[in-house]
Amino acid sequence: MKIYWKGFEELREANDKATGNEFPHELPIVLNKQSKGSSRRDFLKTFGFTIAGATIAASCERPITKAIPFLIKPEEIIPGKSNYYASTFFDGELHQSILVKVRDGRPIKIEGNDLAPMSNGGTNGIVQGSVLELYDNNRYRGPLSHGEEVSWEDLDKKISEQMAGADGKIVLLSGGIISPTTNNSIKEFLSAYDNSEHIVYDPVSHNSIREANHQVFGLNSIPEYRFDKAEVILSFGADFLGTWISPTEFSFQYIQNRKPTEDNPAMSRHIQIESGMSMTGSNADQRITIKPSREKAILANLLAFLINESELDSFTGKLPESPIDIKVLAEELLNHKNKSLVICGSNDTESQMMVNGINYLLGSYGNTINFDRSLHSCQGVDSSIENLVKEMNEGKVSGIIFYNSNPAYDYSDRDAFLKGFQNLDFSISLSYTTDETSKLCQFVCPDHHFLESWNDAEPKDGLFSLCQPAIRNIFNTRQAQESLLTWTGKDVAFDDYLKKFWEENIYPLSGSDMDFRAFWNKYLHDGILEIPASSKLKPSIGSGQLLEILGSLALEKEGETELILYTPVSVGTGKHANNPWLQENPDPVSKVVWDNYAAVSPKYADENGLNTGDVIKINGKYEIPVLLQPGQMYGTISVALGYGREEGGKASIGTGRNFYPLVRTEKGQRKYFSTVEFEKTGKTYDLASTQMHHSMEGRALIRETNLDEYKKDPAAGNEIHEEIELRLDSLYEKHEFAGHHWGLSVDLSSCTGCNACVVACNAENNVPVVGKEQVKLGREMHWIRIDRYYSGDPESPEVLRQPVMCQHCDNAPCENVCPVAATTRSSEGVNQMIYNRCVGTRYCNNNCPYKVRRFNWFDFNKADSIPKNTVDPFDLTLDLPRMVLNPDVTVRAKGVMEKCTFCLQRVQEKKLNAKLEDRVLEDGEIKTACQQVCPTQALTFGDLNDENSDLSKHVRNPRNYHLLEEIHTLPSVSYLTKIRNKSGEA
Amino acid sequence: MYVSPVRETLITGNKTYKDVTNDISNPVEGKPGKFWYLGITISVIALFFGLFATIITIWYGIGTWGLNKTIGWGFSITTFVWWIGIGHAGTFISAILLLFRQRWRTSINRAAEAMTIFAVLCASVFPLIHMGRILLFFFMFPYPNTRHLWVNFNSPLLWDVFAITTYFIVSLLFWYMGLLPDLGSLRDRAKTRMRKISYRLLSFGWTGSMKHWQRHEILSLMLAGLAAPLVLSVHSIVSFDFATSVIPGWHTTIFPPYFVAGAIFSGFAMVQTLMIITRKALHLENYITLGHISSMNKIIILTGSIVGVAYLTELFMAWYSGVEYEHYAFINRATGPYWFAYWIMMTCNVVSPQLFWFKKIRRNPMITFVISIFINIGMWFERFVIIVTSLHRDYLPSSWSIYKPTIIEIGLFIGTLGLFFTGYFLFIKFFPVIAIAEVKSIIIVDRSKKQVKNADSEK
Amino acid sequence: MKNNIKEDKKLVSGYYEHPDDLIDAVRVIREKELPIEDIFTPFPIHGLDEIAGLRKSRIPTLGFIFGLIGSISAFGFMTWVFTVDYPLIIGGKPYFSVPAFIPITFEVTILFAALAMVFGFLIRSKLGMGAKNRIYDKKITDDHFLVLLKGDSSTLLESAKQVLSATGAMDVKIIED
Amino acid sequence: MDQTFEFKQKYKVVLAVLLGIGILSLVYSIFSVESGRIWANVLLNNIYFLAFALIGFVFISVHIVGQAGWHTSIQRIPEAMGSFLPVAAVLMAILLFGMHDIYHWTHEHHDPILEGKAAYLNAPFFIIRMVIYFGGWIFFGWKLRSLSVKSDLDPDLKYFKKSIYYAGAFLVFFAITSSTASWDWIMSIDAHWYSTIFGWYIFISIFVSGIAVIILLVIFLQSQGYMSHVNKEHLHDLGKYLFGFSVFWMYLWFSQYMLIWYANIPEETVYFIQRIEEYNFLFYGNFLINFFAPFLILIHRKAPRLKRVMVIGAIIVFIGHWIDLYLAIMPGVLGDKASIGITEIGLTIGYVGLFLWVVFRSLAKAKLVPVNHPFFKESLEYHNL
Repeated sequence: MKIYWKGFEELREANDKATGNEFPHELPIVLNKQSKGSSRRDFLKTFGFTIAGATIAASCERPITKAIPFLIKPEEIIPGKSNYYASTFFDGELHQSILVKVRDGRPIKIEGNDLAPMSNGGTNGIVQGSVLELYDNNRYRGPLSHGEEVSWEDLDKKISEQMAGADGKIVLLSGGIISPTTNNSIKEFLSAYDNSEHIVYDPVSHNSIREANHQVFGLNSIPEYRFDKAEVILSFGADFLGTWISPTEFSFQYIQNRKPTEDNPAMSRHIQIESGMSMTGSNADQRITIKPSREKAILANLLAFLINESELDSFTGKLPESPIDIKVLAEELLNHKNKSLVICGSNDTESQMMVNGINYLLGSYGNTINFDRSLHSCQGVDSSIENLVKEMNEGKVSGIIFYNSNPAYDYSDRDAFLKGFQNLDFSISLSYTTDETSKLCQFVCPDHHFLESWNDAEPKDGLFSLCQPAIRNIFNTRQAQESLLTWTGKDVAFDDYLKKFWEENIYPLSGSDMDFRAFWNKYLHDGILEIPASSKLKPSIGSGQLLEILGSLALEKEGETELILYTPVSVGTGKHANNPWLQENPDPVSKVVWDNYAAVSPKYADENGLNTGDVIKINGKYEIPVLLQPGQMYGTISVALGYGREEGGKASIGTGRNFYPLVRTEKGQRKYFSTVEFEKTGKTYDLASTQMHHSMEGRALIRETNLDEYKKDPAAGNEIHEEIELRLDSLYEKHEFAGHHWGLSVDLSSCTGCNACVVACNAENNVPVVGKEQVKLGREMHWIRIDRYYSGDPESPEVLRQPVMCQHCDNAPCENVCPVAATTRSSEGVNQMIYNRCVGTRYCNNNCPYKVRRFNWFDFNKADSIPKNTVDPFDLTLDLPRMVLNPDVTVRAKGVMEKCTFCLQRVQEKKLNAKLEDRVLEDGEIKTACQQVCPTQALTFGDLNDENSDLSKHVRNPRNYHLLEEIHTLPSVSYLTKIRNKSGEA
Repeated sequence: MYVSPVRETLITGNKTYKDVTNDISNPVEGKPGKFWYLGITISVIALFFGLFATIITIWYGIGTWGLNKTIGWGFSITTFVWWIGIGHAGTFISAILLLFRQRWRTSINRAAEAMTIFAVLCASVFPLIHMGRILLFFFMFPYPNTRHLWVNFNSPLLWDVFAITTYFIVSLLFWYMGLLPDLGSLRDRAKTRMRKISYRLLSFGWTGSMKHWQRHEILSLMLAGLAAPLVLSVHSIVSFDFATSVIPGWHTTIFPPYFVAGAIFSGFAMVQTLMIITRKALHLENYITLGHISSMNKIIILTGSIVGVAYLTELFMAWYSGVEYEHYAFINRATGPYWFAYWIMMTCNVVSPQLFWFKKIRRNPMITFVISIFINIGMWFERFVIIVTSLHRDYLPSSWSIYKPTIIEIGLFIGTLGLFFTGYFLFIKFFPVIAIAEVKSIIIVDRSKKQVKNADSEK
Repeated sequence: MKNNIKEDKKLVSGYYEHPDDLIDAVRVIREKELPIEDIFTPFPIHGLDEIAGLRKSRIPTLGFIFGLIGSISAFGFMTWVFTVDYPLIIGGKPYFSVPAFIPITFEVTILFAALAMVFGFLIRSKLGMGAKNRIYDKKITDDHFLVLLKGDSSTLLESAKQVLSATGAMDVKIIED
Repeated sequence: MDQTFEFKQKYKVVLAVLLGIGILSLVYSIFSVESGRIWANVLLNNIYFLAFALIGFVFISVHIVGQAGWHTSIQRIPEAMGSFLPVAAVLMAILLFGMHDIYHWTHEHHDPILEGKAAYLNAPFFIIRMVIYFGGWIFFGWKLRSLSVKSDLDPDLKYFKKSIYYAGAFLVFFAITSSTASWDWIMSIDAHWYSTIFGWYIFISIFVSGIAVIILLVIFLQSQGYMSHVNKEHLHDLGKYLFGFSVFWMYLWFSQYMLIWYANIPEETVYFIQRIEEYNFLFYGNFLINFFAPFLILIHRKAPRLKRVMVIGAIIVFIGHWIDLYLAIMPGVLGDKASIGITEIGLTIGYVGLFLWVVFRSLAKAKLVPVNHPFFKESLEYHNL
């Protein structure tokens, strides 16, 4: 047999020790078992996977014995070159249009789709991490019946019998669904069974917004928010940059108006009123802390003030006392009438109604908020699951099909659910991976991972996004929709079903003049179809309605200690808890990884004798370690949801604690705060954090200024830059880089600290996950980190952030000291690390003033020649998760230093492309992984030698400076000063 | 040669040449005492502990140590510098004191040189073991290879490789060349076959011919002439490991001379520690007299004060420089999380040797012994302060971190102590602890051979 | 001290027990121009080489030459590697970075000089592991100062014995090999 | 042996001429060159000749504390050198009038770095420190000298024993003040710049030149028929000092230069950049003349035993370290406008005249050797290995 090899080393190794299996037995690859006729894509997938396997084997220093060559090479596949397929990510909460990077048959990276109007090419950490979930060890390998492996046919038979014989309700309990085709298939399914119902359940509910809009405007929808059009943004506890509704979209919009230039020094003003320090709050120009129970009071006062200011009405009733002076706030908002935006994160219809009123009075509708393209996510109605559980306990439900929902974990009254579960005749889980609910279910009919699936999405009215498989299903799984259709009695492949649905429903809508085939191919290629917004909805409020809202307010009682439950930015609501990349992605504010914790304000902690690491017991039951969180409201405790999974794999089980049980339901609405009691337990617990020191110690690391100052002097805050530049004399000539001189610029004003870049870098560069214990020791391996500092009063600090990666210094202190010359300068000004040459003295890292070098303390990647010494707490070195490795990037062995390479492989790829096409490399063509992912486009990569490059323009910007420039390291990475808009601060 | 009567007698007990041979050879020829067996047993156990730690380190990786992304060197390099420093006393005694014609060195130079060899051996363990990929240590040498790669001659760590290799070789040669006549002595006194054969081989056929002596003497002088700048260079190069950097607390120009002074300081402390035990255990009080102890203590005051002045200079300059990073580095040394290390260093290295200004203390073996131990500890902490305290809080506060050693690192440290003392115990068992021939050359035996007038002394 | 003494070579030996006795005796022997085969002492006696008429050792010259070779080759090699063979940009330093080459140059200089001198000494003195030099008196390494005079002819033999006895030497005897 | 030096008329004439040259060139300078240059030269020579006085006492103290014997035969020469101390103090006091021209930190400024240093770099404290330095030095010098002279009359060992304490205390005092004084007087000229090794570097620099002056004086006295007891062995020792400390000076020079070169931090490199760019010839010349010249001249074993070689070596070192100080002072005071002309050479000649006058006068006051020193006899029988 012919041997395929990719380099001399491999060939030699293959010959040297032609032992071992290329495909170990554990990898269950079943080819062509499903008979649906083999399409061209199937063929690609099959062969692609073969090559993928070979590549994985190769990248893991395994000997190659067999590889099957292409008999006929598919035209679009060139071994060693990546293909990108447009697709869509939607996990029930978060939607994003994406491109899947498929290399030799396996998806290895997700990029944002530049055509997508919502994300504009950005993605967030969860989406970045989702590719790893494709290769989750914890996935179901095939259908199960009572825990036993069965064939699909047998299982379908059993299920059909069960359903046919159901005397009670059959409920499909799903997560959010925004796919019209899926909805159609569900509709068909429901119509096949009389007593069936579809319930949408969101673990973290935003239902009150729909409810409020419904009550106020008669529109049961979530409008489109336009942060880019707002000059003043007032957010009540909504973490819209991190987790609220559509954070990536909002981040992009938000930052559009926050990149002041000398020509246009305009910038929005962002005021955040919240209890815990959220990522969004940490970016605010002004941040006001309150107890969550006081939010309504402020809203009411604000609304009343605005009513009274307007000609509409006047409110004379009694108002609850506001904890803050709302007058200044209101005046600021009024000064920017039609250009302000008020949002609220609370799941409380009254609050949302008041917000609607405020926005209405401020003229936001039609300007910063509109209903033309309302959002389709967050459809879950809180009361429906309440009813379901009630009915389950009453025995009215025969069976539930769990589709992308996991109430056994994230439903607050878990005991009631479990009790009701006993009464079910049958239970079916469509989950593709083990979770708490699927473990309980009789039948498990595992869904494809979304990267293996056909699907579509309509995140907003008239905005469609297609989802296509980037790999043949790895395991014996079946797409959930197909399962439903099968049980409906339809034997149809979902891709055909999808195509048909589009041909019949969406193609006509689009008004396209292409024939459907061309139409389909185009939008499958693009991934995005946008149909012009249909109507111009202008909501209106009757005059008495506002007073009515105010008049019937039900105020919460202020508690001594109030608990706030929030969704963490890095891990989300818990669905992705088994993703080690996400678990090790630090919280944007606290920098804690692998845990949730009780955030307490320093002063409150002091008064209660608490310190970081002390374990407290909340409501006598829930133990959790304390973290002193500057900026936390006094008298409140914030705890993240999404942790403490009991099933779901190594990375999630036992990581943090489940606080869903503390979600409270009031008037059929789930509330994410409550008054609690807590006591010290005397126990302590070590939280793992990637940053231990939180003050900049007065050093000019992050240079910031206020907009007013900036308008006067664009170099404001950065005055010392020029002074230092003048002093940068050297004892020797600077090396000139004749061709390219790569550099990177980071706009500190734009960085929101979401850490998506960290996950993207992990995925792109095969950065190992080290686990909680190693992070505690300060050994995380991230090549890029976002430093976060606090300044000012610990009770209400300002937050500063700075992404730091290898600075690629021209005078690199690290290079000088490596005894074996394993780190040197490339001819293009990149500080390169030669892994093969590295002997691991760590001298370079000691000498690095930026401490961006990362050492392989253990054999994290199973790339070592010594057996049985791998430190891999999450089995990422098993063959399956290894499929995610980027074959362009070497996997580093134990004892080797590594660091940011400026994504050299990307630079090289684009350079080669340009060379092959015989053209000059264009500016902006090369994007580093961190740059590409960034939802706010805070990073710019380019050529310093090219005077016209965006990067060079940044470097010439008076805001530009280098980190620690006074020590003459001459970094290629530069920063633009952070600008805040504190003008008119109350 | 005239010797002033004011001077103190160097070798007491009116020794004749024969006495000298007997007294010094006896411990080698007799059976070792209980103390020796106890000592070597403990040392070998410690050595094995170190071996265990070594295997664990190589097998699992440097992760078994307490280091992290911020602190790349901890116990290992601290101990490396400590051992190298200790080694310097031997060379200082045999080279610089030879050049300065300090005759009292003859009683201690042999043991001190042996100590140098073992100390350098212990030291060289760490640059090897601290490498992440120790099996590739040969990358450190500029050998021709298929990839045409050379090493980085700009790296202080590479300078270290050269410096330590040279230092080890030259010290070994110096020590062994000095041993030849005494090994000849042992050979000629050997009774058993085993001893006869081994000492014959070891003594290289030494005859005592004047031609040998002539060359031997000039060789010693020349080697001393080379070793004197070498000893300066080695610890200077070790200091370059830190001083060439840009890390506050590391980058300071005073490091080379200050490290050298510190090295000699710590080395003499270790010599004191060893000599005070050795003279007692081997009954060599007539050879290693209170005068010797006092002389060494004087060097300890001198070098200790130099080190003290250097500490103060650094401290002052950190303030004077006006560089905030420097400011902070020094405030952090004294008041940060590792304040104890700083104050141990200050008390042990600056305060405790000042006691030697008092003649009574200077000439008291017990107190000297205690202070020498303090200095050994203090000098270890000095390196700890320089390495860990500077690294753990450098430029970017976001990366500030804390270092705690693990049992594996401590095991390596203990292992090298084991190696050192095993070596030393074997040395005192099989080699003459005092340079027999050299001592003979400084005592003056009356020609009547009956009554011995001895004298001679320092100049 | 010769290893392979010729068959018919005769030597006269006698020892003293004090260096001053020896020095006096050697002075007398030199005055009488008797050929000295060798003198053996337990420790180096300052000035004996001059009195016995030994030439100065050239070990320092050897050391100097090899030191020079060491420094030139080390500096030259580093220069060649960094400017000709494989120039690398390291930390923005010039390819030919003299200050950085100094430490290694110095160390190699010392190493070469030391090795050359030690091996020079061992080779010239015929010392080394397994060297079989004749030991004339086992007490030389203790407290005997032995003088070995040539006694190639009988007259020489006689006068040698005489002088030795006259200067107070003990155990005067003829040694044949 | 019991000789006493006689300050003959002919010496006085020569020295007066030298002094005259100095005064004339000073007068010339006042009319033709800027005041900064004159003051800088005064500072340079003040420090340089003060250094000889100090090194005289350091030399004695080190040997006393180290219980050496050989130095006693030349001990009176460094003692006499020390007698220049009070004169140097007066000269330094005069310099205070030129502070403004030399030290930029005395100017009105709004420099945050200098403001940070103001607690140390301010005129009153500067003067107080200067008074302390001179007070201490003169006190210890006077004690050491008088104990030594007293022992000539009274052979009691108590003077010897006392001198050990004074020598020790002086060394401690000197160890600190030599560093601080060099920071005050030299390093603060480049007020932003700092280097921790600087004090020790200056100390070794002046120590080598002090040894050179001792050698020159010994050989001069021998040529005049004095000090016949000083033999080749003593000269050899002095020669070894000259050789050894020249190498040591190179070591410190290299350490400082290489470390700053290596780290390449602007606030440090600025010092060398200015010197390399504006004083290129002297900068490299300094290294050659102070290291390579003595190294090559004195490396041979026999060289230190030849008086002529020693004189050449000592004179080169004397000039070399004057240049070393010149390089430390001039760029900071005068920038690129410094040169070596009548002012520099003439003033130095004048200082030589003044210095020798004081030294000779002092030398003539006591015996040329400390006859009652307990180690004096050892010194006479002294042999190098």
